[in-house]
Amino acid sequence: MASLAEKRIVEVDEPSETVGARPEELRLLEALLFAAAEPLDQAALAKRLPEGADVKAALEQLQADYALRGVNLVRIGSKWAFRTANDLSWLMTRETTETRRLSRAAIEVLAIIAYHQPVTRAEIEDIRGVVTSKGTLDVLLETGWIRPRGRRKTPGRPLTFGTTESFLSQFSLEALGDLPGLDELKGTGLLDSRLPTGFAVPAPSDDPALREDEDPLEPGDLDLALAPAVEPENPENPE
Amino acid sequence: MASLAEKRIVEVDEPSETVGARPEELRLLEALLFAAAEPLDQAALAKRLPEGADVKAALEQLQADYALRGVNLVRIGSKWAFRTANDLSWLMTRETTETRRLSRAAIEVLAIIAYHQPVTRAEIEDIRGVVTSKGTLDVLLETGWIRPRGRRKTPGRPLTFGTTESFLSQFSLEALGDLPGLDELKGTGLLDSRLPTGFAVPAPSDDPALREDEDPLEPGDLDLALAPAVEPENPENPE
Amino acid sequence: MSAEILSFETGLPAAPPPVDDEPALVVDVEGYEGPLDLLLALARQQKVDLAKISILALADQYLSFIEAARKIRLELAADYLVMAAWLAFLKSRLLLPEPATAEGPSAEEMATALANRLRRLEAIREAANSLMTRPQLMRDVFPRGEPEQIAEIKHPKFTATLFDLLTAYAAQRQQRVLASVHLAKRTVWSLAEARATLERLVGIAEEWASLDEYLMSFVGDPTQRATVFASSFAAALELVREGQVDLQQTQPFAPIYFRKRPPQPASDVASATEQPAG
Repeated sequence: MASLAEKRIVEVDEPSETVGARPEELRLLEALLFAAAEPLDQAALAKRLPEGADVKAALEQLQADYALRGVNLVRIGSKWAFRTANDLSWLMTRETTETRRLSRAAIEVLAIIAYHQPVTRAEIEDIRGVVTSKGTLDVLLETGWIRPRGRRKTPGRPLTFGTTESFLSQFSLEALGDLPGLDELKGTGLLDSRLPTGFAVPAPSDDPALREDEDPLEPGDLDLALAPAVEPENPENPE
Repeated sequence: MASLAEKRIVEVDEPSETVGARPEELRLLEALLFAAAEPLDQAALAKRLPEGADVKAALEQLQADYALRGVNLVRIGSKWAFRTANDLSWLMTRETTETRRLSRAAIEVLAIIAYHQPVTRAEIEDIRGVVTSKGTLDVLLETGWIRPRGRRKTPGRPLTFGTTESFLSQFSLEALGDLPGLDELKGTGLLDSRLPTGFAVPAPSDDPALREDEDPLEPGDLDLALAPAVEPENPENPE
Repeated sequence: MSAEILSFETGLPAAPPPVDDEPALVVDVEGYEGPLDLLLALARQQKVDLAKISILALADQYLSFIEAARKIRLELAADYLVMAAWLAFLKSRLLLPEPATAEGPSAEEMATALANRLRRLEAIREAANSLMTRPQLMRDVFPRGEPEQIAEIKHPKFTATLFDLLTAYAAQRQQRVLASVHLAKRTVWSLAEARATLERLVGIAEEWASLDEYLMSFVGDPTQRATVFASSFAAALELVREGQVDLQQTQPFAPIYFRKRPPQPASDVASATEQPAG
């Protein structure tokens, strides 16, 4: 199938049709199957074709005729129908952009990743005090603002997450260090000034260099994290 | 179809496939035109094809490819669609849904609009020598084959009527110039609604551009003339 | 010239035409769509090209048709009567010699104009017929019976502002700190822990040493200082009571010094201040 998907621009020099040699049954089948509102079975087709026509053979011939075309003749159970070639399904889509606001949970997780990176899912949960739903991390990965950057050298070797350059550009930050620290957060009133003395806000860094307690990602990790439908973090079962 | 929803990124590989040596554009066009519920115009098709593809040439090639098949690629105004071959109408009788039977008066009015457009109701009545009942125009507007297109710059500013693209589609016309007997009509000067027969014989035109003696429709005009009859000129909106 | 016939109703008589003893003419207005249609039908009876038709003869035919209809009291729509009047006028003009200084169109011109209208109506009818015989959609030719849907793929473009981000961060960190009273307790040194630690420390402190310093170096996490101080002090007092440790503090809030109590039988009790350390 993949080979059909190749983009080829090749000159057609010889007519692929040998005109005239094509049995009329094929034209009739073509028209019937094209216009039918639902797949048709062989018996229904035979009823419409001239007496004595070999419907089975004609269908097979037609299927072969269309095998390499943008439209294929496919059998669905015992019935036949024209369908867009599988490899062109992408063509049958219209892409639109819709603006979505991140959920509160996603923003919270994002904020923790930004300040505490590199950080594992378990650590995020520890800070937030709630379990992070898979969907939340998926959405964040989809934004392209976070990325899995390594694996923590601890049992289970969980993925560590960090922010990306597009995170910086989304939030108009020149560098991650521009994220306000404790004093600035207090100054803007976002943090209560009467917080316990032990309260600290880390000085965040998105230095891509792995930390001492990080291992590099493994080959499969990125695909895993990019495929929206797949659990991005699955430390227990490395494939 | 679930498979349609999935976005495939097509790898561009070596042209290992030499079968048919058929340009990929033709497959893409085939797929798009087969799948579409409505005729598609060249611009809409070009948007879905690889950059730089010669859509016009590909369409012509495809039309030639299908010329002898049971399904033909036909041009309808500026749009393209696959249709079952003309000569197979006998085969397709069972597909026929209840077709609207127009009254003799409605057929006459439709023909007058087609050949004399843009034309006002008064001009139609002048040709037929009889008042056009409102019902007749309503029926025609309902078919979607005619549309009010402007207002004539004469006292009373009567609506002018013309045909739509679905008129062309309905009667298997590539363009208005393919109206049967148009040349003879022009030759005899009978198309000129003014008597006696003049020298400048106007050709009918469904060009949406208004003529010199036409004003644009006003906001309420379309509602007045039955909303469903009016086709949006540009169904595909650019992103 | 057509203006006078336009504004009339087309309501045609529904009465069936009674068969008259008029031999040639069957009066059946019902089948006609107005006077032009009737004229065209009559013209066809002349079996000549409409261009060469005798308008005079046609006018006669029309007028006798109308006459017959009136004789049998068939109600004719006004359109037909207006046309009859006009044809009678045209007929008289055609029969009389043209006045030398004619105003408006001549009788010949009027006749030609009528002939042209008939030709035009006939032409459009032929055109209509051939239009109707063209391959029609859903009658002769068919589109794809089962069109495939174009699936819409939505690419989300996410939005969030730095303010959202900071608010979220500050809020959850703060909430966590303020809401975790019981968790803070977990990091509190138990008395037993403090005592065990102090016993270890005391084991090496033969000379007077500052408890503060020890505790400082021991407690890395500043958030735990308070609890470490409190527990250690309590534990120290206990050790003093047991006679294992001497404590000394020169004045309130001054550093507290401690040492392993030297082995001496005398019970010169170490002075422990009543002021606990912060």
